[in-house]
Amino acid sequence: METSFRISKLSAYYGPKEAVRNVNMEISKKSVTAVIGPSGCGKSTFIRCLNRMNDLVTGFHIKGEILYDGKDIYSDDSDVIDVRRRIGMVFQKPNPFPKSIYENIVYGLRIQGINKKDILDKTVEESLNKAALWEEVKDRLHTSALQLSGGQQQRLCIARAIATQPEVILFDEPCSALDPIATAKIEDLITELKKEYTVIIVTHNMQQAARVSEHTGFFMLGELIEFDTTQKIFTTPSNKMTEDYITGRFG
Amino acid sequence: METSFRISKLSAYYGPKEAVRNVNMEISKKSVTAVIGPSGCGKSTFIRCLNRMNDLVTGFHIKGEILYDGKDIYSDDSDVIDVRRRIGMVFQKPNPFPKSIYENIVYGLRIQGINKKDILDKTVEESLNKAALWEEVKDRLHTSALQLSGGQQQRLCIARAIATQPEVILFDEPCSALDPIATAKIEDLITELKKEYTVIIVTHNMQQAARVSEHTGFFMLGELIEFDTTQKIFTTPSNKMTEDYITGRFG
Amino acid sequence: QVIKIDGSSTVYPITEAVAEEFQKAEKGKIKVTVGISGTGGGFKKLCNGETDISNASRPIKPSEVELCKKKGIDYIEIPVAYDGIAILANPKNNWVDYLTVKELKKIWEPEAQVKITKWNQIRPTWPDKEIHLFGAGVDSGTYDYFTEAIVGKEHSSRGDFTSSEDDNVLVQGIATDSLALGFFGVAYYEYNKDKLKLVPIDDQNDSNGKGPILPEYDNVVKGAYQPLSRPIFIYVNKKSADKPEIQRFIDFYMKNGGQLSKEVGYVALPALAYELGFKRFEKRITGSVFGGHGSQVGVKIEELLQRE
Amino acid sequence: MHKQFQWIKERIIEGVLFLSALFSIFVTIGIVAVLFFETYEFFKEVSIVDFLTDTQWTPLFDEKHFGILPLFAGTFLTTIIAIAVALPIGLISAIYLSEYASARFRTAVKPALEVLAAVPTVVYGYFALLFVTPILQKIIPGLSGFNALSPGIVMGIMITPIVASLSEDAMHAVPMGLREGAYALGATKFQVAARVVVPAAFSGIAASFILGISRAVGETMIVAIAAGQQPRLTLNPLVPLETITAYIVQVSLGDTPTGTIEYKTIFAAGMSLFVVTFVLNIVSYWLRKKFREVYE
Amino acid sequence: MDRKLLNKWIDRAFYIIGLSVTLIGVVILLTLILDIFVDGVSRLGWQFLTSYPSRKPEEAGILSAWVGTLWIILLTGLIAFPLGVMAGIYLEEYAKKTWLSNLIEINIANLAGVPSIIYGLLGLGLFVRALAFDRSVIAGAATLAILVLPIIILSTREALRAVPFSIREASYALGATRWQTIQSQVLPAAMPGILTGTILAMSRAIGETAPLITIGALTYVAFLPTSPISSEFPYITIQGLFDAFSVLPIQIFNWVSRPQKGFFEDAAAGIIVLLIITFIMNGIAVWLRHRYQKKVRW
Ligand SMILES: Nc1ncnc2c1ncn2[C@@H]1O[C@H](COP(=O)(O)OP(=O)(O)OP(=O)(O)O)[C@@H](O)[C@H]1O
Ligand SMILES: Nc1ncnc2c1ncn2[C@@H]1O[C@H](COP(=O)(O)OP(=O)(O)OP(=O)(O)O)[C@@H](O)[C@H]1O
Ligand SMILES: [Mg+2]
Ligand SMILES: [Mg+2]
Repeated sequence: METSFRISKLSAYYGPKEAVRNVNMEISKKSVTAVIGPSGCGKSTFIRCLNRMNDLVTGFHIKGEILYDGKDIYSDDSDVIDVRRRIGMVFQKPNPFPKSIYENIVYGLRIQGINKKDILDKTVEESLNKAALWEEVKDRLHTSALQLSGGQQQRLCIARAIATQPEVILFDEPCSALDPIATAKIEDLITELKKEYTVIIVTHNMQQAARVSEHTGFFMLGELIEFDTTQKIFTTPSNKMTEDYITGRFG
Repeated sequence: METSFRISKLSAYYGPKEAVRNVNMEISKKSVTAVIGPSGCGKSTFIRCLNRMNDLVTGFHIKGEILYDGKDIYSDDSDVIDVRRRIGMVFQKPNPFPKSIYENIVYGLRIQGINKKDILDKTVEESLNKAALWEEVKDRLHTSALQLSGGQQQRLCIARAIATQPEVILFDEPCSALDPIATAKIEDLITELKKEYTVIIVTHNMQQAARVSEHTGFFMLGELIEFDTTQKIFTTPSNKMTEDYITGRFG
Repeated sequence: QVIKIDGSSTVYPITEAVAEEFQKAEKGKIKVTVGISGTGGGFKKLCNGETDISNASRPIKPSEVELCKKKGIDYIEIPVAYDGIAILANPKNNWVDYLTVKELKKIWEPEAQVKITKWNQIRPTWPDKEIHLFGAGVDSGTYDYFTEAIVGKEHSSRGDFTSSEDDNVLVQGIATDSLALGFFGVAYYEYNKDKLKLVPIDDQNDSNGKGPILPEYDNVVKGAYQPLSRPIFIYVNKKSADKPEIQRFIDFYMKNGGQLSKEVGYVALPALAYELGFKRFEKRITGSVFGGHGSQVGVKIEELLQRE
Repeated sequence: MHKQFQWIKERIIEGVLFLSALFSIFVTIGIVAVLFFETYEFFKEVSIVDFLTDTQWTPLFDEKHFGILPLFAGTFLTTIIAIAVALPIGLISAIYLSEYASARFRTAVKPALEVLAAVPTVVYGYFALLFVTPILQKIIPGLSGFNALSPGIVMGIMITPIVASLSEDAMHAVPMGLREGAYALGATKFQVAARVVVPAAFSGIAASFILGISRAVGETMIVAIAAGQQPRLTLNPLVPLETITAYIVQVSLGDTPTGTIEYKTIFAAGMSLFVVTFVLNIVSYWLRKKFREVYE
Repeated sequence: MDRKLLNKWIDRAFYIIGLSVTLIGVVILLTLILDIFVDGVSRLGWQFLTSYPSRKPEEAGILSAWVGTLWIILLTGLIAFPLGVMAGIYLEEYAKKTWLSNLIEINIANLAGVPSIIYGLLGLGLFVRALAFDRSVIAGAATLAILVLPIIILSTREALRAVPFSIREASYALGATRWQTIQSQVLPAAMPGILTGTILAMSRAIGETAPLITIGALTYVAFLPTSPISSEFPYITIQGLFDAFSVLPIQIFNWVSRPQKGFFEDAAAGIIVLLIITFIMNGIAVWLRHRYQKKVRW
């Protein structure tokens, strides 16, 4: 399998505080990689390094190297806009724009200069369908996205990320605000997506990790404790800490 | 068992939009009642009626009656401040105040005029312990609560709600931002709490409902489809829709 | 074609009136603007070549003569009216019948500060009550002239009186205070007769009228209301004077200025003075008849103009 | 190619934005340059020690003193009175509008308050002199017809809408979730406002205060009309006094010959005012930085 | 129990205090306006709006003054609004913490506190004299523009700061550039706040007297600036920018300091017109704010 990300000796800092420490990892293309671990262990920090989202946090900096498609995304000649366009993201808290549902979805296209109404309309319907939201909102595409419930908002954000057809999609606990039905749909969608896209998903739900991913990384206190195929991690983890966590024995 | 809430013919509206329709329900004291249902079904709306939290939304109004301890909490001589003091709440999105961790916890006491340092200190430690957060933050009680991770923030909000020792605690998907370890702790805590408090919990996690609650109500499209003991709901639901939802068959 | 005028707020009403009528007469072909930036500010602009004409409530002073010389600007001085300074009390004041110049000096000189605070200190027959003083703003031509005429030295006066550049504010002050005594331009008295009591002044010099005299039209023109009436001026930039529109404007000003200044509450100069003024302009006689030293007290304007 | 273009466009936009921000520096340089030249001339003739320590300001009198202190005292006093009126009223109104009032009431009242800020200050000056002073004279016997109290109060009324409107904006921006958190603990509206919303909106409120104060310091026409024009080293609000700004208009409108020392005083006074506001603003800037609480 | 009652009592009391304090502001406004209205209403009329100033109070009008005010305010807005918003955006969204951006920031906070009369001195020295704009519309507008600039910058920054960071994150994650994020998400969300600040700033500019007195705005002007639209080719002219002007506050200031009673009425009528212009401006702003706001409450 081809490699998408090759991460070596990655450490990440908020000012002096080390949030991720010396992570080495290789992420395959067109597969789902899950990142699990207890709260505060640096999962979000790690995944946000992958599309340079943390560039926006003042005082944040990394050490080490992240190669995407063989190119260092943190090198000087790498274009952060381009990185983010190719590596989409869905966040932990839903963050719809204070605009209509329709405008939320097409925003990614508009900023690429795509304004043809038929393309936009098509994209909106497709993306919302994939995000299992179409039926619920199709009559009110032009009302404010802020009036949706939490779960609806998050699905909207997923639809929005899909709409621009990135190469990689990063999910940071995308389902933490969703009910099981919507969650199942999203999980199906992720399985669908990996045919074309590389997917990396942070989740606190181990069942979810087990269900959707091929590879799983287990983080604790900023360190990558174990990284292997999901099957191995969930059946015969080589690290004691991983096992304890998986079986719900520590904490 | 004594009755805490007696809800009759409750309908709730956002302006003209009906979000909850004709709910009848009786909630027992010192037990855990779970509210489940798909996204957007009105769970949050329902639970926010119980402590008149929705009074803050302009255009919101209810029909029907909610008796708490035999008194109509929406009657003219009922005191909304008092209602909220006796019926605490933890929200879906963590909402710590932009103050120190310590000040977040003691806020509820301070507004009651309690300012003695030893009482406050004691409360802070106890509440944080119960919320499984003490170990992580005890060295930085006076740093801003906004620097905590999402999960830590939510646990802080739980600690904050406990600190004022209400009679009822409403949880609106309190664990949706938490990892399994913290979730387990909170579930333990809820089991602990019901010895003294009445607990109502909205959750999208059916396992959670099954684990912690004595009674479960299943909502769909604003209606209470079925309300019974948790055991009955999860083993022999009388309604087809409940069964389908529980077994993950529809959606 | 715009004629730019600026300067004293005291002269402003007259020039405004002239400008208004002039533009009507010219059917709007020549535009006139009039600003208020004070006599000092006006001279600064004139000497910078920013304006054609400057309104001045006092003759030009040495530092301004210097400034104009530096910038190579010559100017023609033309008096346009008299401004009388009125001495006023509250109508409830029933003891003040008149004041002599000596008494005024006693009240206003710097030495009086803190010392002269009661009416009976001025004349023993007057009540043993406080005296509350009001005066034109210390940066106004009125104040300049008042101190020169009464105390004998410009800007030399006590400091503990209430002053304002806005005479309406003073009207208000005196009208509501029964112990008040103040001075300001006579035009403001004209329009507030019901609220104020005008005090006649005796300069104890019988050659220009015997006994206490009021600042009435005849008295001022005759030079009997002494020493509290002063001429006010316009200064024309000599370079501008060659423009036809300026010539027409000055011509108009000299023909109608007397009538218009009466209308807006000032005292017109004798007709001869306007003729002489216009001649000065025609002949382009530059410089000040006051020799560039500022105010002089008790001068007859025709006499000055004829010196040339 | 498109990317290249986009990159260049971004840089150009950033450059233009940067220049706009830099423009403010040019404004300051302009102010300092304009003031400095004449001030320099002024201090060639007047010793800076006299300027700062002499207790009399009489440049327009025959016997000249150039002590700026009386003008400072006047400015200080009127400002204190104004902010004593405006800060409480402005903040209370803001809290009321943001936390208590119905949306309809707010949308009706806010623009009305904003109009208060638009009434020309000349009008306020006469309002102080002809309306407020007589009323105050009935309450406080011995109050002089010109005094610091009346214009101070009216100035306070004038800056209240600034404080109220900007503070209200800042409070309005506080996330609803924070309020809910507090209400759920049984807080009253007042407690939510005072202990959660106000601290969370602190930086915005502080900004509105600073704007209000600096407006009071710089306000000219009200004090020029209603405070009298007697420079006096006093903190008694009942007697006439003069502020720095009032002095500057007095001379700008007056008959003082240009180029003289009297004329230069306005630049020296202006420069002092500039320096004082500069120092004040830097202090408040750091204060604001220190207290600012960031929320998301 | 006591405490609960006390809290409730405080809350009630505050409701009443808050309402009355807010209403006091409105009542003062009404008193002031009513008083002015009574004085000036008799002079209001077509003749008043279409006449030039005159020595006779009953013939005087404010044509040149209100047209001048309109010119000045439009031009001030045109200069200050884009400049202020751009500077605000730079400082809030772009500037890194360098000594220069710190300096700019402190400097702007400081400029907001510089008394208006000092801007007058600057306008006189820079626009009127150095740039030789003379006392033209453009000199007045430029002076007022730099006067209101810091206020617009500050309120722009406050408004931008109130936009949640998660909105920016969402946009960046879709591959938006910084400018795209600002232009299409942050700025629209912040617009209500920016507009409020700008309106307050412009309201201030419209009533400002002292700096215009200092730059020497004219009192008697019996003509209008050249209209920007002309009947001859090229149909648009900026000649008007360089014409002399007067504005309402100056005209009012002049009238109130005249001795004749009639001018007091003219002044009152002038104030009414000034207030009406402000009302219209605020009305437009409220409408704009409303259009943008669409219930944005995070
Ligand atoms: N902006 C920030 N500044 C400083 N510290 C931060 C910041 N964001 C996160 N941290 C800290 O970095 C550590 C890792 O945080 P991170 O958000 O990556 O955890 P997480 O694994 O995503 O947790 P959760 O499951 O609760 O979302 C935590 O201790 C957190 O407090
Ligand atoms: N403030 C509001 N104004 C108008 N409609 C609202 C408002 N809040 C919620 N709704 C609507 O009311 C319905 C019920 O929403 P509610 O938030 O109670 O659902 P929920 O069951 O809590 O969903 P979730 O599991 O996603 O949180 C939804 O259709 C939602 O769009
Ligand atoms: Mg996280
Ligand atoms: Mg919900």
